[in-house]
Amino acid sequence: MRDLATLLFLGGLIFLLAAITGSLPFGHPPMLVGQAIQQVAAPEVGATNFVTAVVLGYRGLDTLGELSILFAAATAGGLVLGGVKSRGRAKAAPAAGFILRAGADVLFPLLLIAGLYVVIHGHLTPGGGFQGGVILAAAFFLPLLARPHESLSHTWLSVIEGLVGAAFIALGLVAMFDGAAFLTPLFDKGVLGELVSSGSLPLLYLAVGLKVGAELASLLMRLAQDDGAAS
Amino acid sequence: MSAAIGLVFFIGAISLCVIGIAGIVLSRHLFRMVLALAIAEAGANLLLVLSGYRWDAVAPIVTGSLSGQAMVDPVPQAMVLTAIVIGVGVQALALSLVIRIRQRYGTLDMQEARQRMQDELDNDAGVTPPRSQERPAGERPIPAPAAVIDAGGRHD
Amino acid sequence: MTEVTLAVVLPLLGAFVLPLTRHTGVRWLAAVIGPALLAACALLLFAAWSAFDAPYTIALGGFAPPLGIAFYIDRLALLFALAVPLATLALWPAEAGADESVGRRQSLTLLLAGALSGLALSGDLFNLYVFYELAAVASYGLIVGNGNSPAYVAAFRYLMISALGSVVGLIGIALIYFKTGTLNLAHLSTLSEQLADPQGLAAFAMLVIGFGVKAEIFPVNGWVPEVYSAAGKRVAALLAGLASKLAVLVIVRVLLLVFPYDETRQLLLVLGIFGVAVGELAAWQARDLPRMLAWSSIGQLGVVFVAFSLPGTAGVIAGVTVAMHHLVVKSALFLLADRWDKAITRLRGAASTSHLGAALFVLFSLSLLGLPPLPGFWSKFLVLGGLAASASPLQLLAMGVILTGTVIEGAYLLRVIVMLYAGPDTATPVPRQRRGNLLSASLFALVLLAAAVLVDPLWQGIEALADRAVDTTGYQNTVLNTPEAGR
Amino acid sequence: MMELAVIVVALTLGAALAVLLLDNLLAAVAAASAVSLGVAVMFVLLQAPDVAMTEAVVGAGLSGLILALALRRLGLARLDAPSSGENTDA
Repeated sequence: MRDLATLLFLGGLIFLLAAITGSLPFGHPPMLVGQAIQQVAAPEVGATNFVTAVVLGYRGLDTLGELSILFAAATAGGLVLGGVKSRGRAKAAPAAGFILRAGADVLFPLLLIAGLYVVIHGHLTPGGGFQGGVILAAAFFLPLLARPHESLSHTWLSVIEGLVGAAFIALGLVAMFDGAAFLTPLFDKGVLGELVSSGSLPLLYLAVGLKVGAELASLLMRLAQDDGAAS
Repeated sequence: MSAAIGLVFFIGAISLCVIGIAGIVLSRHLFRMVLALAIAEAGANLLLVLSGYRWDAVAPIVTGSLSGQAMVDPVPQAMVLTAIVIGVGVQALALSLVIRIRQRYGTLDMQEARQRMQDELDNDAGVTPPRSQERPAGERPIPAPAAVIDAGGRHD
Repeated sequence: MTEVTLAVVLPLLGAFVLPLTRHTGVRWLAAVIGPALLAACALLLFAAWSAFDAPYTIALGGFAPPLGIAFYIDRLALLFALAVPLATLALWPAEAGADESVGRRQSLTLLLAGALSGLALSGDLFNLYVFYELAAVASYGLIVGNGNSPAYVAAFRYLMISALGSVVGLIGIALIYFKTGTLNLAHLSTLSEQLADPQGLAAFAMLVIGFGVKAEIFPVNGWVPEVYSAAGKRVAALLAGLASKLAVLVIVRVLLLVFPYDETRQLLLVLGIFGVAVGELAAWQARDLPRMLAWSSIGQLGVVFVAFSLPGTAGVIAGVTVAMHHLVVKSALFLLADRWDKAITRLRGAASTSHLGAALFVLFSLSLLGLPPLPGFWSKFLVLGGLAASASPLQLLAMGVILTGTVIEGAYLLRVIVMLYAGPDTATPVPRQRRGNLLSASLFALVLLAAAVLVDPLWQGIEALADRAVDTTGYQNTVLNTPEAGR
Repeated sequence: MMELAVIVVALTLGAALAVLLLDNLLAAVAAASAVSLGVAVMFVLLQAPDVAMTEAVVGAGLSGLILALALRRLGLARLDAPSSGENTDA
C-alpha cells in the first residue's frame, strides 16, 4: 500500500514538474527586478559585484535571517550533542601522521589569508563572507584534525559568534537613529571598483565571514568530538 | 542552441530534485535520507539559478565600463547563496540528530527508530500500544551506555 | 514609522547576545534579557497598533520596494505580530539554574519569536521563506531541548518532512520567479494574471506544501502527534498555538494577494476538510492527552483553512477569529497537559489535586466546542455562517464535516472532563499542576473571557482589519508608491 | 558548450543515483560531494561564479567534511565493509 502510494506520488511528481517547467521562458527571463537592480546598483550601492549588492544591500535582511539560521543550527546542535566534552577526548584520539601535521602547519596561514582575502574582496570579485567564512572555518579546523588533543576554545568561538552577530545588527541599527530604515548602507560609496568603497558593505561582509566561520567551526568541532560511544 | 542547452539543464535540475525527493521518501536509512536531502536541495538551487539565466549575458560583475554587455539576473544568485548556507546548517543539525538517535536506540533505520519511539511514548504515557502483539517492544534492548553518556544531556 | 522593524531585530539581537552573558559573570542578566526584549517588542507593537491609521510600508535598507525587501504593516500584520511576543512571554522557558542548555533554549525561543514576527510583517516571498526556515530550525532545537529519546526521532522526522517541504516550496518560488521576475508580494499581485495558468496554480500548491508543514496542513502533518507528545509541553504550546498561525498567515497573504482565484480557494477548502476529518477521528482514538490535543489541533487548523477559503472579507473575519481563538485555547490546553501527559484513564480524579487546572480545562474545552457566550461559539458560527451563505456542494460537505467534527470533539473532550472529576484513584494520584503553567494558562483564560465580554468592539476591529486585508489595490499602492520608490 | 553541458549533467545525475544506490556510505558521501562539484560546474556555465564558488566550497568541501565526520562518529566510516544494513552495530 505504502509502496503503491509512493510510486504514484513519484510518477505524479515527475509528470508535474516536467509539465510545469516545459514551457518556461528559459534564457529570456522577465527580469523585472533584476534589470532595475543592474541599472541602479552601481551608483546606489557602489559594489562592482552585483550579487554582493543584492545579498548585503537589497536583500540584506535575508542575510541576517541566514546568519540567524546558522546560529540556530549551531545552538540546536549544541543542545543535541551536549556541551563541551573535549576533556575526555585526549586519551582516545591517536596522534596524526607527520604529513598531516606538517600539512596543517603549512596550510593554516595560507587558508587564513585566502579566507580573509575572499571576504574582504567580496564586493569587487566573486566570493565574499560565505565562501571566505567557510575557508576560515576550515583553517581553524584543520589543525584540530592533525592534533586531536588540542582544542579550540568553545568560549572564544561563542564570544565571536555573539559579538559579530550583534555587530551586524548594530550596523543596521545605526541607520535607524538617523530615521532611515534598518540596514540602510552607511558611509560614502567611494570610487567604484576600489577596495575601500561601497560604504559599510565590506564591514557587513567581514561580519558575515567571521560569523559563518565561527558558527561552522563550532559545528565541525561538535561533530568531530569522539565521545567513545559510537565506535 | 539556447533552447537545447536550457532543456539539458532543466532535465538535470528536475532529475536532481526527483532523485533527492525519492531518496528521502523511499529510503529507510537515516544517513542516506540526509544525503538525499542534499541532492534535492542542489536540484532546487539549480532551478533557481536557471530562473535568472540569459543565454546572451555575462556574470553580474562589472568589469571595466558600466554599460555594455547584458548581465544575468543577480537576484536568484543571491537567493541561492542564502539557500546553500541554510542547507548546510540544516544538514549539520540533521546529522547530530542521527548521531543521538543511534546512541539512544542503536539503530539507523527509520521504521525501527520510529517504532521504538512510539513504544517509548506509549510506555511513558501508560497506554498499552495497540500494535504490541505484532512486534515485541523489547526486541532490542536500549544500549546501556546511552544513560551514562547522556547524563549531562538530560535536563528535566 | 520604521521602529516596527525592531520587533524582528531585537529578539535576534537578544539571541546573539544571550550566550555572551554567561561570560560576563552577571548571572541575573541572562534571565532578564529575553523577557525584557520581548516585553519591549510587545510595547513597541502596541504603540504602533494604537498609532495606526493607515497601512504603510517599511523599505528595508532604504531601497525602493520592488527591488529591496519591504515590510507591509496593516492591522492584520500587527495583530499577528503582537500575538508573537505576548504568547512567547507567556510560554517563556523560565527555568531556574544557570545551566547552559537553559540559555540555549532561551536563545532558540528568541530566534523563533524574531522569525515569527518576520513572517507576520514581511512582504517578500523569499524573505518569508528565510524566516520560515529560521522558525523551523529554531523549533527543531526546542523540540529536543528536554533530552527525551523519542524527541530526537520526532525532531528528525519533523526536520525531514519540513526540509522536503522547503525544497518543494523553493521550487515553487523558482517557478514564480521564472514567470514574473519579482518576489515582492505587491509587485506579484499586480502581475497576478500571469500566474493564473496551470503553472501558476502548481506554484501555489507547492508554496502551500512548503509553508503548510508548520501550519499542519493535511498531507504534511505526519510529524504533529509525535512531536507534540515527545517535546516539552511549553514548546508544543508554542508550536501548536503560535507558530502554526503565522504559517497560516503567510499562506493566506499569498492567497489573497497573488492567487485570488476559486481554484486556489478550493484547494485550501479540500485540504481543510481532510484536516478536520483526519484530525478529529484520530483525536477520538487517541488514548493519552498530548496526542489527543495534537490530533485535535490538526482538526482545528483544518477549520482555519476552511474559514480562510471563504471569499471576500467574510473569509478573513472568520479565519482570523478561528485562528486567534485556537492560538489562545490550544496553547493553554498544552500547558495543562504538561503534568497530565499520561493516558486519559490515568487522569482519574485529577480535579481533586488541582481544582484550578480542571476548571481551566473545562473552560477551554467548552470554548473549543463552541458553547454560546464563549468566543469559540462566535468563531464556529462565523465559519458555518460563511459556508452556508454561498453553499456550493463542497462547502456543504465542509459544513457537514465540521459539524460532525464538533460532535466527535465533544465526545472526546467530555471523556476527559468526566475522568478529571471522577472519584480519585488513591493508588496512583495524579500529579499536581505546576504553578507557572497554571499562571500562564490563567492568563490565556483571562484573554478568552475578556474576548467573550468585549464581543462588540472586537467584532468592529476585526471587520475593519478584514476590509484592509482584502484590499489588494490598496496593498499594491501602499508598497509600490512609498516615498523611497520615487528616488 | 553543449557537449560540456550534456557531459556534466550526465555525470552529476550518475553521481546522484550512486548516492542512493551505493552500499558503502563513505562512497555515497564521496558521490554526494561529486554531485555538488557537478552542480558547481553547471553554475559556472550559467554565469554564476559566486554561486559556483559557494557550492564548491560549501557543498563539495564543507558538507563532505561534515558528513564524513558524522560517519566517523557513527563508526561507519569504513571503505571495506558495506555499511548499508539497518542494524549495523559497531
